[in-house]
Amino acid sequence: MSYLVEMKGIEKRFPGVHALKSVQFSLKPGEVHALMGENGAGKSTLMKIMSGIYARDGGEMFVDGKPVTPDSPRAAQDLGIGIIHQELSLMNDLTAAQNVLIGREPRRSLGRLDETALNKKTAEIFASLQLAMDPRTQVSTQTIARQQLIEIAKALSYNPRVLIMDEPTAALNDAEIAELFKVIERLKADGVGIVYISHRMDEIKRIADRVTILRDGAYIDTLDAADTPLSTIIQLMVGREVTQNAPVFPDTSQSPVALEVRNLSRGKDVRDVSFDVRKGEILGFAGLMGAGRTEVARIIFGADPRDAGEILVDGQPVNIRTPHAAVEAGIGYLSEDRKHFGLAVDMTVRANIAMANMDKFTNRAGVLDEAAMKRIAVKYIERLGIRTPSDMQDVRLLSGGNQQKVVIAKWLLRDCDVLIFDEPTRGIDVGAKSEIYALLEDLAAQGRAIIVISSELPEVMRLSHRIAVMCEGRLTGILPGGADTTQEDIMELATQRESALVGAEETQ
Amino acid sequence: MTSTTVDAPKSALSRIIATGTHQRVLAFASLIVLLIGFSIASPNFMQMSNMIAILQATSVNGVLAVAVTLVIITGGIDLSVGTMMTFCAVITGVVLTYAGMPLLLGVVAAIATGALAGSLSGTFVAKMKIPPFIATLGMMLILKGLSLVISGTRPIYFNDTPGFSEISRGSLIGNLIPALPIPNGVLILFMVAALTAYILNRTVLGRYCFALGSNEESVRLSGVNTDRWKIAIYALAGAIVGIAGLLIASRLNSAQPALGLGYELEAIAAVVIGGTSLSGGRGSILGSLIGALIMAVLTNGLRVLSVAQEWQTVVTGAIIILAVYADMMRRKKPN
Amino acid sequence: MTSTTVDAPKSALSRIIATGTHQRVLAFASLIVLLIGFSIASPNFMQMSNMIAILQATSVNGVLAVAVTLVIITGGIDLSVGTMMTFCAVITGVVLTYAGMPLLLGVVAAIATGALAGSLSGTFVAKMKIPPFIATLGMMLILKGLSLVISGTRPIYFNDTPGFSEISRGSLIGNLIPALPIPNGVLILFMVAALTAYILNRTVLGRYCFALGSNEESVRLSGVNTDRWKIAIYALAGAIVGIAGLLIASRLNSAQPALGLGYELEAIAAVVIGGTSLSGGRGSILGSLIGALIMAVLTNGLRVLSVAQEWQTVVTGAIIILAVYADMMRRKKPN
Amino acid sequence: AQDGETYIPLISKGFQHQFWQAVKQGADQAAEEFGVRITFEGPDNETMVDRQIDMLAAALANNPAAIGFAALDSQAAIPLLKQAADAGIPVIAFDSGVESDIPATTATTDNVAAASLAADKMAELIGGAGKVAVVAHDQTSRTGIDRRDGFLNQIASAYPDIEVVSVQYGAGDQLQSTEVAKAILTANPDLDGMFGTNEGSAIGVVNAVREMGSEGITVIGYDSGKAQTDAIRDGLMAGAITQNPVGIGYETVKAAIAAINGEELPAIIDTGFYYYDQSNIDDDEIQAVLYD
Ligand SMILES: Nc1ncnc2c1ncn2[C@@H]1O[C@H](COP(=O)(O)OP(=O)(O)OP(=O)(O)O)[C@@H](O)[C@H]1O
Ligand SMILES: Nc1ncnc2c1ncn2[C@@H]1O[C@H](COP(=O)(O)OP(=O)(O)OP(=O)(O)O)[C@@H](O)[C@H]1O
Ligand SMILES: [Mg+2]
Ligand SMILES: [Mg+2]
Repeated sequence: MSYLVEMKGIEKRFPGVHALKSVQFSLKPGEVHALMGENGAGKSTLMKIMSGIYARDGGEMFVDGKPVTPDSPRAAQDLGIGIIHQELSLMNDLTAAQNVLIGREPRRSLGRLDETALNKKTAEIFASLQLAMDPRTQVSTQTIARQQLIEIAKALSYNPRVLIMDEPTAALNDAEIAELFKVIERLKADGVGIVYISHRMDEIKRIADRVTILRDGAYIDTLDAADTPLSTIIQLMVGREVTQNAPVFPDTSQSPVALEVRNLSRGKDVRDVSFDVRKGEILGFAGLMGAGRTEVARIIFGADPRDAGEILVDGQPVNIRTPHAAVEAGIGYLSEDRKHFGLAVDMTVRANIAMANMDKFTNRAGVLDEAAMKRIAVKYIERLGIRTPSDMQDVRLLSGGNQQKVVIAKWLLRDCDVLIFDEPTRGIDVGAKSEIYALLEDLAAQGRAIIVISSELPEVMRLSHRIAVMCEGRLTGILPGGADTTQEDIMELATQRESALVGAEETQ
Repeated sequence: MTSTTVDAPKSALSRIIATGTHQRVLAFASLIVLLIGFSIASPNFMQMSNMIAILQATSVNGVLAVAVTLVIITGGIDLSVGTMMTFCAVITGVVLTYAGMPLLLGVVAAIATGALAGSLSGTFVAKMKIPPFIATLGMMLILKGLSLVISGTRPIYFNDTPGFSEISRGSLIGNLIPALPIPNGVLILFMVAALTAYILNRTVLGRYCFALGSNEESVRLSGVNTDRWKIAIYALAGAIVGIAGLLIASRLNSAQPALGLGYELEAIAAVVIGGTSLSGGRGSILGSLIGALIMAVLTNGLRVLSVAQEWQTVVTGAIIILAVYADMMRRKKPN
Repeated sequence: MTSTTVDAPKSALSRIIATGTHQRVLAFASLIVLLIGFSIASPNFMQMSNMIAILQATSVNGVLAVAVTLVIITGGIDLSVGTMMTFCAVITGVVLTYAGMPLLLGVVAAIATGALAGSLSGTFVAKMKIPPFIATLGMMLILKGLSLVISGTRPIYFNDTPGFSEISRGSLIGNLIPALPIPNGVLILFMVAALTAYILNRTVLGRYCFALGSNEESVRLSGVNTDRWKIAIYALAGAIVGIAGLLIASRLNSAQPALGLGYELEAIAAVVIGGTSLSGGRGSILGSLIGALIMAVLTNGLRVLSVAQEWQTVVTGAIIILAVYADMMRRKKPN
Repeated sequence: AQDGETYIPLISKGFQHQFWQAVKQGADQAAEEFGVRITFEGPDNETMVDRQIDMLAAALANNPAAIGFAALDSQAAIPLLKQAADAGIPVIAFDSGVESDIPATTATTDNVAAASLAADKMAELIGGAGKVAVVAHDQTSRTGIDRRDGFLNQIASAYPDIEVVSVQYGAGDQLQSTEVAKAILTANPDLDGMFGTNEGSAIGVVNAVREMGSEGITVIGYDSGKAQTDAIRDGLMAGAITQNPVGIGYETVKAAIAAINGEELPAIIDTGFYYYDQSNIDDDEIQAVLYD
């Protein structure tokens, strides 16, 4: 049969990295083809070649059987190839609609813009995505999850025949994911070919028709999704057996309280939130997108001001107004948005890992101990399996998942008494995920108090000793961890809307 | 950044000028505080003739600020506006005085020269990937030298083109309403500002100004020909600088070839005081206009108060910092 | 940007100066092309005495460029370096000539004044969140005015402090090696550059310069007291400006209170020609030094060739653009 | 102005330079003597023609009794001067004239004649033959042009054996003028003399000669100031032209008062210029016109 897109013998080298070694890939119309592989395996690179962003160093590409060499995103668009990038690349100062239709603004004579048509067209695209968003909202005011949805809308607006989705769900919650999958079904029915990249293994079973696996830049195999058990896929990705050791939940009810939060409030985002975490405990935070979990964490960390509330560390009230004060008080926070808040991407891996710990690496005169920094950086590169040619590589040049590992390394190194991880495993492959879980459990065992905010329910349930659930800025309940708590229990609390309780006005 | 709080119907004009930048209007506050302060301090300040003097003093810097706002919103900078203005004035002098062409051709020459020079800067930036600071610094020097070369280092007077000085000094409004002798130069400033604000907020060119300043790579990846648009934006800014050249030449009834250095800093200062960010993506023409007015009021007021010149400088510096600080605070509060 | 291609062992000095910026050394190319060009064009150019004249002409602008490099790497800008230099010189004049204190105190006064003024700018930027452009523009005006006020708009001469003019004009090297009468001012420039390069590449302060310029919010969220570090960086830059104040005062054997405006643009130009990005996060002291040298060679060479002044300006503008373009091309190729 | 007070603003071409400060000093002196209030203002540099006009406009807002004005461009300010004339405010031009009959008088130095005197002195000192260079302060300002051309024309017409090898500009900035002069010395190792057309230029030439260790260069300066008088005493500078800036300021204010009182004034008040060197620097007549 004829392929929509076919790639053969694709080669790509970066300085110090052989990113793709004679890789092949094919896409049929109306199929979802999952592209799998560990962090840094070369998935994004292959797709950037397909969509005209990188030039290939070798190999061939065919669209509808005709050889093509898309040399720009525009050329790829003309071939009907659209891409949703792993890293957000929106214009933050513009509105959602202005982003979605950039370059294709409805115009009137003399280059005048028809803003009404622009907003109307965007509203239609949003409606088809079941996305409740005013096309006139400014992008920078939106959380990354919602920004991701704007990116998706933008890619769809081109009506592509081939749509590449590079980790579209990394920032999304179950409800949005379900919505996205409906869209994917519709596109499939229209004959659109979809390349789907994700580290959420469960999704593969749900939507993929075929699976291609890459390892270390090399092509491993292409399989039928329906006939292949997940464990096989994982084994092919990682190159070995991954054993999931069953979690043990220690009893920490008698441990001293490490962090106590009382009546934290900030506008409508955070309303009267109180909870505590004990030493040695992992407290999970679940909730739908926009539930206010990130906001609670940022307030505790002093990154945002609060209207009211008290924070106690080791039973002592602390006055935290800046992240610096928080770190001094022994609190660390790993942000959900690595690109904007987690990394200085133009700096090296080594410098980023050391960033929160400079006093460890300086003498009294302020002179840096590069040798010690290198030692530590190399240690974490090994431990977390960060794929990089050296610790002096600029973080910007790492794959998305490997960048995330760098942020994790930074905070693991900081060794705070209270550590708040916001979406720590976003974009991280299965193998590395279990390594990170083990590290978190290790930290807890050493007596640290750990808060994990995650939109992946399985992750919250796998890790948490207790699970706090938020909805619309309120803490709606704290559930015990372990097998006794089901997804349904959590979802019930996560959707316990105030309006629903009161039974009054209908929300969107 | 808080967006829409008010959604009441707005007048067409205010919508044109202020789209997405309601808070910018608040920058008026510093201006009004200054006006009130000086009025109290000196009875001579708040006279019609002095108000008109302030507006006229704003006209050239205001037009330059409008031009440079466009470039700054794209995330660039333009250091050449001062000497480019002079260059346009000199070319007009050559066309009108040396070649004896009719007035209209002189006007066209100024604007065309600006557009051409601007598109050259734009080409350096867009095609040759030279940082805007360097590209426009180079242009600043090149145009400065060329002005001197072309004019023979002598001012070119417009005595043979009687209507020329009316461009800035005449008063159409004053002819209609004798009590309001606002010079044409001021009228032109406001017209240029309104038109540029319209272009910025209502046309594709304006949209790409903001888009380029916000995330150039993303605009490029969306298939927009960013180079071409950037050149167009620099050319438009240049054309506006050409108008400033006309204004200053008409006001001085001569093209002064040595003038211009230092004007770029003042224009950029007006833009930044007006709340436009030097990192691009955000800004408004109204803000730049207010910024230019703040500077003109400050300078004039301190002079009318007869403050010793060395102290004028000190006070100007301090008030600029304070005005921007007040603006910061005001914008922060609603968050 | 390609990093490591060479991994051969490097000398300690080159490692200190060039860490992470090997390509910067390539900017030497433009400089060398200029040197060769001028040598061919004029037999008088390549003489020891003229080379020393060029170095001496670089000294003040070079030190200012070093100072402003620090601030630019943090993503800021410092427009006040020129008038701050003058202000430091005036304070030294007050200490040495008016108060008759010993030489060493004058030196300390200049550096301390610079550090203080710098930390004030830093406070405006860090604590009051005023954009660096405005904060330092305000400081530029304030310091300019204060220099005039304090000096009574008169130069302050250092005739009563005989050793003072030796700071810049004397030649320690010349005393040792009579064939190489390099003035102390040049020596001081290189020492300041080497020390600052060390601080930038080997200490926490330097690390935070790059980090702040790269992504300030991520540094803040790493628990770093960014405000304090920013103030420290501006203060260090100010202290270096204080040294520039000493150099110029010593060279003119007087504190000239009216001097200073325009020096900021030249210093920033040197930095940008040297490859430091105005958007922060990247840059090197060596680059700025080369940038300052390129400008000095260019100016000197054209003067030695007796090119007419107006054409000197044109050619300077064109060559600055070309030099940076060549640099861009060279850096682009290996990708 | 307050009731009964006579207010006379002086708008000059500059403010920070020693020359203008000396003019201000003379004006202050007269103001005190005659019991009037003056202000003294000028733009940062002599290219800012429009800024000077804004200053004039602000001065007019204060209802002055008279105005002193040193025009950067002889035509640009005419509309405002007309406005002053219509309001019955007398205008006194100083330093250089205005192409108009509005000013009641002009208190000025003949810069062309002064510079040609400098040329004569230069020729005398280098023996009527050789190579000389000029470091001027400005290429476009009236004083810059007059002094440069006064010197060049005199050399060209009276001293055929003297060659002017270079004319360059240092903006009156001491440091920049130093670098300019050094470049000229480099290019012309056999130079005999240099003329610096104002204080900053002259000091620049002296600095250059000192830093290059050049010998046998005859330096002639213009204006005074401590560094220049020191250089003359030390023999680094052969001599200099000085105007009488204090006199210019004084005469401007004095003439303004006369004009207010409706007195007749001569068309030009020539405040004169002098050549001074080691031999006469301590004469009372010279000391009276020097400033430092
Ligand atoms: N521009 C670049 N310069 C240098 N190296 C690069 C560049 N882009 C990617 N790489 C390297 O190429 C390899 C493949 O990266 P790629 O982004 O394709 O991985 P990925 O499979 O998408 O991983 P992830 O799951 O983490 O997103 C990585 O080792 C990465 O560091
Ligand atoms: N769906 C939404 N509608 C409106 N505002 C939203 C929405 N999502 C996020 N926000 C904004 O973000 C604020 C809180 O989001 P926050 O990121 O703290 O929540 P979260 O629970 O961490 O969600 P996420 O899973 O997206 O990280 C909201 O109060 C609102 O300002
Ligand atoms: Mg990827
Ligand atoms: Mg969140």
